[in-house]
Amino acid sequence: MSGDGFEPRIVAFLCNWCSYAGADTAGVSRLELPPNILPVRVMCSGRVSAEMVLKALLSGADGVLVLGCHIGDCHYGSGNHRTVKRIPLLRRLMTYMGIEPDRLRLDWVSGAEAGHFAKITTEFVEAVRALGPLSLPLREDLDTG
Amino acid sequence: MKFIETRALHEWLDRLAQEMPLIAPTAVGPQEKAPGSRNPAAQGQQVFYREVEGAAQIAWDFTRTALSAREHFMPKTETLFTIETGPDGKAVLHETKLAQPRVFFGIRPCDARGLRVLDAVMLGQEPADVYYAQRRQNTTLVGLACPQMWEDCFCNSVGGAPDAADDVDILLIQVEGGFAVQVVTAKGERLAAGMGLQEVERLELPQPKLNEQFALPTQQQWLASFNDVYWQRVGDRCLSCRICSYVCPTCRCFDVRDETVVTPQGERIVRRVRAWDSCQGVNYRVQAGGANPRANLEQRLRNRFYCKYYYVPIDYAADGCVGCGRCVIACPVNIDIREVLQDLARREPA
Amino acid sequence: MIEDIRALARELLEKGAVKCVIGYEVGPTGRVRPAFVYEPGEVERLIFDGRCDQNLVTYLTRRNKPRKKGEEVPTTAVVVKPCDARSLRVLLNEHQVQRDKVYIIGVACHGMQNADGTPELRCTRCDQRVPLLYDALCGEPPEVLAVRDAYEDVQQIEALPLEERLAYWLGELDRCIRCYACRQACPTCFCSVCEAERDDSLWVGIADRIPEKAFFHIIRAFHQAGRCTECNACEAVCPMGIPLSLINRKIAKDVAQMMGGYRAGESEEPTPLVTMLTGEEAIDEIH
Amino acid sequence: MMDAGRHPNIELLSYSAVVDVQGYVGNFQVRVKKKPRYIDLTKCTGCGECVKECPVEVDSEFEVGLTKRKAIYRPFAQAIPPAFVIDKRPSPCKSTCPAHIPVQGYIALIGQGKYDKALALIRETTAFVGTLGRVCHHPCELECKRKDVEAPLAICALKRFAYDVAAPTAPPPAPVERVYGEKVAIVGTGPAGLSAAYDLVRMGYGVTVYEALPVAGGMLAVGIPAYRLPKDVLQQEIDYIKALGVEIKLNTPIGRDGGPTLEDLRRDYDAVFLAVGAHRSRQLNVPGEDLPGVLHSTDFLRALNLGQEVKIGKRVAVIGGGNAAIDAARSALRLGSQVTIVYRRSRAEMPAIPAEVDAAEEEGIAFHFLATPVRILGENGRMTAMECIRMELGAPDESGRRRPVPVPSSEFTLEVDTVIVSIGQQPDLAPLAGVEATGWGTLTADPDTMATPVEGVFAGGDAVTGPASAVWAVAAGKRAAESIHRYLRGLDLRQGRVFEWPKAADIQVEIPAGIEKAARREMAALPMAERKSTFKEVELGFTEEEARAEAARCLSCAVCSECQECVKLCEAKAIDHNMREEFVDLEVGTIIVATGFADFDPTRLPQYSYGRSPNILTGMEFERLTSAGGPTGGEILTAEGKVPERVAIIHCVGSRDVNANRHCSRVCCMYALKHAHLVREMTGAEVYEFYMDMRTFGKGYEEFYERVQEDGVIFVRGRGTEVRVREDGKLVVRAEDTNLGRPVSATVDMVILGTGMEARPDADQVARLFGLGRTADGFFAEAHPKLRPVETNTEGVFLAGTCQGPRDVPDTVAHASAAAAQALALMSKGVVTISPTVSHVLTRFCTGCGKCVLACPYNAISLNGDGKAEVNAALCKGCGTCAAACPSDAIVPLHFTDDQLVAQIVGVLQ
Repeated sequence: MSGDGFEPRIVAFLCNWCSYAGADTAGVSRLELPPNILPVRVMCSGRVSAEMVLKALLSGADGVLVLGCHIGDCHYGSGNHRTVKRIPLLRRLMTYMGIEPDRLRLDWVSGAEAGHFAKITTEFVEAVRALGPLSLPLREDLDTG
Repeated sequence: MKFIETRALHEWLDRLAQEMPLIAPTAVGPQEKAPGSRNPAAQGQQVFYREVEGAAQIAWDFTRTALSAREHFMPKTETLFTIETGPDGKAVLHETKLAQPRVFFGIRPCDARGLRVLDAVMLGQEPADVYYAQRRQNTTLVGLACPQMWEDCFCNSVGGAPDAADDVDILLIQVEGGFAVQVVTAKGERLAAGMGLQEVERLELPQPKLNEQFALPTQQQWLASFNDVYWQRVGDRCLSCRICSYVCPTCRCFDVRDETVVTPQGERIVRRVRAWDSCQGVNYRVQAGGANPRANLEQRLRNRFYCKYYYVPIDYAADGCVGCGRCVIACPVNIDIREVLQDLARREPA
Repeated sequence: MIEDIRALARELLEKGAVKCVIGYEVGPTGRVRPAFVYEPGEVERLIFDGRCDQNLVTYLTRRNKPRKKGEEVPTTAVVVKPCDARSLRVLLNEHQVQRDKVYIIGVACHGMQNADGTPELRCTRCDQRVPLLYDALCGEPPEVLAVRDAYEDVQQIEALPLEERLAYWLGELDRCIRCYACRQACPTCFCSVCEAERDDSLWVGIADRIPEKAFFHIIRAFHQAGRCTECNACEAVCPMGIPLSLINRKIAKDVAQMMGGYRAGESEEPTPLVTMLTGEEAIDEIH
Repeated sequence: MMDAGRHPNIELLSYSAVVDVQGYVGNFQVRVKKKPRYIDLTKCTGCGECVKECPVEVDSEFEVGLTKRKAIYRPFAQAIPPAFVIDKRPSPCKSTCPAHIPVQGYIALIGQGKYDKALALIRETTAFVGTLGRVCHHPCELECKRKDVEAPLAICALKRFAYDVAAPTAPPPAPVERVYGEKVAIVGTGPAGLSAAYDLVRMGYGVTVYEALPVAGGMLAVGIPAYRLPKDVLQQEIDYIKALGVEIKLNTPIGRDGGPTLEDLRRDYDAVFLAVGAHRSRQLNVPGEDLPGVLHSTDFLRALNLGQEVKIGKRVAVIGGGNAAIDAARSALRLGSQVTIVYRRSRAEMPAIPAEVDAAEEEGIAFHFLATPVRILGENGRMTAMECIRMELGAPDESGRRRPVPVPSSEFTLEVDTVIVSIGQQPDLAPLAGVEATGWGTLTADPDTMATPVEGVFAGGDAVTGPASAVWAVAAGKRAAESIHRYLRGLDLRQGRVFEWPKAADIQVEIPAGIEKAARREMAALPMAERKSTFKEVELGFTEEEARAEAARCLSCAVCSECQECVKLCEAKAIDHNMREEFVDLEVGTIIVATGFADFDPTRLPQYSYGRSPNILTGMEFERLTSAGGPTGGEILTAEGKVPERVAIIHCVGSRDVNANRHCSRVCCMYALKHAHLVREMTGAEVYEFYMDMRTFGKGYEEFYERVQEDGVIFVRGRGTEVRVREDGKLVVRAEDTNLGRPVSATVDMVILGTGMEARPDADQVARLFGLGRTADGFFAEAHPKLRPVETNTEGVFLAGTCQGPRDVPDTVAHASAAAAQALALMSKGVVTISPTVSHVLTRFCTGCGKCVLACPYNAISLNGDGKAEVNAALCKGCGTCAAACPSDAIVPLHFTDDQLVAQIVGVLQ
């Protein structure tokens, strides 16, 4: 791993039907996956609210990855259509507030795309690693008087 | 009569800031804003009581600060203690460090007077709030008298005065070339010893311009008005925000919660947090089980006035309002406490 | 114009068509504030001029809900500027106001003024001079329209380097005291319990620290996506002078750009975040 | 299959399609479109008599195009139900015809030489066969799809042929028996009035038709000159109508000259149909119009047709561009005058039938286009000339035609002594007190039902539309007759009627590849000299050869020609050509989807040369070839009819192929072995089997493989890579033998392609309809690949068979049985268990903003009476999109609540 010892912590929201299955397939296929990915399973990427992304970032995650079914393949028909409106909009707002856009990524992984899952997660971990830790004043005034 | 030249005062303050925390009025925020804005807060920099590094940072010509002195005795947020996992895997409780000696310079007489209510609530009965008590004991108040009553001030109607020395340790009154100094308490004496004060025979103290005094409603009037439709009419306009409580020097409601936070290092910490709360918020009065006796907005708004003028005087024998005028200015829909008081005072006791 | 509003208000109250007229009045210290008129005899209190910049639509949500179960909702008349009408449209779209319980006194707007008489910034980029919906229209609209909003203020922030943006917002949000005046003044923030105030501190705690404040403001803005009509009410009431509109306008700008030019309150279609099922290809954030 | 068809608890909805599915498990509402099969299933005995006279033949789908079938057919011998079906599609000609005469039917019959049947068929719709065959403006021909080959059929001329050849010998009709007591009065004996009379009398009503003129036929009689429509033709057709029992009262105007009034008719009859036509000519409104020598075309033609003496000058100008103008001009020419037509627009905008304009020009009539008279000049009360002005075309007017505008100072003078004005007609409504008129001076009537605002009074034809073509009048008469029938029987005037027919442009017709071009026949015409001087009919009609050749050009777009021959043959009276598509709404608790697979189309892999030789067959085609009921009676023969000596079988065509489908189709190895065995057994031919690897899973399969090896089949391990068609017709198959590691080839007489299974092309629509997911191979997705192979992710919807993935017959039966068992399990329990992951509303927090309602993909959320969101747990699938949309956190997907997810987020970050 990298020289400076920084290991980003990435919260990955994976939809049950495609991306979680894709992660499973990647595991079964014994693909090398970065250990930095901390998966949280949701039934649909449409479940991932802006609150959840922010909560992860403010709770110490260095990046958030949202993975869903490809457009048109949503198990629920239209759930990922909501995601694809919501997450890019949040990404822009975050960037506007001064947080690097590369700390949030939305992508699609189907249940069969083990290689794609490995590629996306590796890419994302490396991108966040390059950015360094997310430094928001999290522990400010912890012992203030 | 004691006197200090402006330059000597500045030098003393600069020295003081090296020795201990010095809190004083100072301008905060970006300068380039919207000077013409209808929102006074948006017009330019606002003055707050903040820790300063020397006299140069102090805002000398200020009317009143955006927030009262309360935030330095009862901070908006304070961590009471934390629980962390120790090296042996057991939980360790860390108590928050208690306050160091400090000087609060430039406090307005009305803000100092507001501390009476906080004292009554936090210290008036056992057990005293240790966090508040420590800050209070370790702080020497150096008051700065108002040269006049500003627009929207009404301290003289609620028993105060722009140059009242009653609640400070030292009071400074600006005069030609410097400040007249009234050392009020023993704590003030100790601080004043280092100030290098001059003794002058006679000093012409300015007479501050006062605003017209008005009569407050009587207790009977308050009692009789509780169920009046009047509160609905005032409540019509109210947005149910908390500006009035948060800018108020005598509001002291708080909430306490235990929170779990994860540090960037991935450690989990539990902390007990105390933060300001306001009776204007809809959740304030919710009881376990969900009942809310003040679910309606006008009930909450009414509570604010009764708290200041009826409950506090009876419960704590203190004046609940010091007439600083902050809520008058800050209310976005112009609910003017003076108007409410005068409306009620005009009413026939039922 | 003022006379038109007063005459209409009197007529509505006399006929019993409405129980209350919400308009503007001048308070005892000369400040303009919302006025609630219940009696025909009181209509002389009502005024309208360039100082009447509050968005009175905010008051409709609570008035359009029965105070007790089964109680009939009274009809309310409200003075509505073009910008306010967009907020009202959003409330109608989201079932917060019953159209037949509101009588809309539309005013042809000549723009609002600052305290120093200069035009309000938001009015210089507004090209609507007549409300999109009203029951009666008072006044004549001016001929000259402002140029449609180009979001120059938002672009200025966007042009800053990332770290300067962060510093800017940390500085601004630092002053926030979580008084929630922004939320309370906002016509389209109408949750009965705001998720930032939950008893269980689900998303944010009660502390007044940067993470909590950032969370609150970002999420409030995000909840306004496709709904904020840029009426500026939040910024106008902030006791700390935080430029909150800059956040909400950023969202409005992005929604318009990413979602087919959607502008909140201009159509009966609610926010595209829950209605639109197309346009994915236009969103460049997808890799 | 037979058992299923006979089972009392199984209702088969064949020839049907599901068009909508609503609801949820236990409570599905399914809407099924039953396509009209035109055969009553309860009556059809499946005897097959009907097929005998059917004139239409198309490729048989079941025999994969190896044989033909008729338009009325049984899809295959063992079909369930065993009933027949008529393949009937919309035809552009019938759709376009205002009277909807079954064009394709009489053309098919003419093509078979059944002229009397053709005439009878047309007479089912209209009595005016010979008339329309002469004067119709035939919009059908504009839409005839044959125009995409070379030219449309001469439909109108064929109709005339049917009449000319069959009518003289047809026996006169017997009067129709009265069925109903009601009597109907019809005003006007034009095509509208008599068409209504014809239909009503055949329904069994008493019909009396009033005519103001001394002759019947309306404009057909007095507006159209004899050279276009000989008097005897029209008279014979009117006599035919009269013979059915229609009473015609000539010389009896309504509301004037002592005739009965409309009120009288309403009193004396049960319904009235006004078809008074448009006989009043429009005025020019120019100075000099009152000079003698200014005539109106209606008056002129009426006088001519009634045999009255008409005086016209030597130089005649006819003003106008409609059919009446051309008729007037050509009639004037025949009276010996020199004729000029003056028309204010250009030739392209002329409303007259183009062939008529051409004929007029041939006969020597001059045209002045883009000109209009401004005044008529006279001297001593005699006409000397007409002054005209030139026009140019401006912007289009409301009729879509470009509006002519005068060119300033472009006046010119024509020396004429007679002007015949023919710029439009109006009905004369003055005598019809009590009816409503439009701004155009026509009668007000519903364009669909012909009903007027007056109770019991209907109106149609030119009187309503303004002057129009005869076929429109026929159509109006027919519509009015149906409406009057409904009115008299107390039925709804509209319910169940089709007023809008499919637009010809929307009718897709596949023109057969390799169709040979054949020129359109034109009728012979009278010699020019005779044409110019007499009123003899100009067009002479088709000869029999011409007619049959022309009829043979028909593409049979409609497949069924509606010749009604089958109806006559069916003893069970099971055939109903008027059947319409029906919608059946079903309430069901569970749904089993068993839509099957699609056979891979090998033309997508051109290396196999499929379609380039008739001896390259798909497995399915070979299967038909070996069937006793197949095209060769079960013999394995090449297209040349010979027994093949060498046959190659190629496995994995369209399967296990990155260029087609990646999946294994599972059944092809075994059917290929079966084919190899059959070929060996039945022909003794050498068989080469090209395979990748042999997949003989299943009971007895490997044993069969061994047996086929013992049969002497030559197995080549390697995918067949190419089939080349040699010039001598032999087929060369190339492959790489991976056992030998070198390329091999075989020259054979027949190639069987082991085509695989793939998802049906409409699988995406079906998936959407039933809320199914699909796997990467396109087949429907099961709920779990191992544990829930027949369930889908939509509760209550199960999969059976190859729609879920390739499988052979035993597996399909097992799968289907499993699906049935699953469905039965639900039924027997009567309650369903759903996943507990459903959303739940915390009403305290809900503001009723409705965002969750919009975001829910399942319409599971609605706002209740209190304005709060409410989740129908049976519909909710637990995706949680609602929760992400809710700003108040008022809706929580159980097991994925905000609290639980936040705990997870915080947990993973620890």
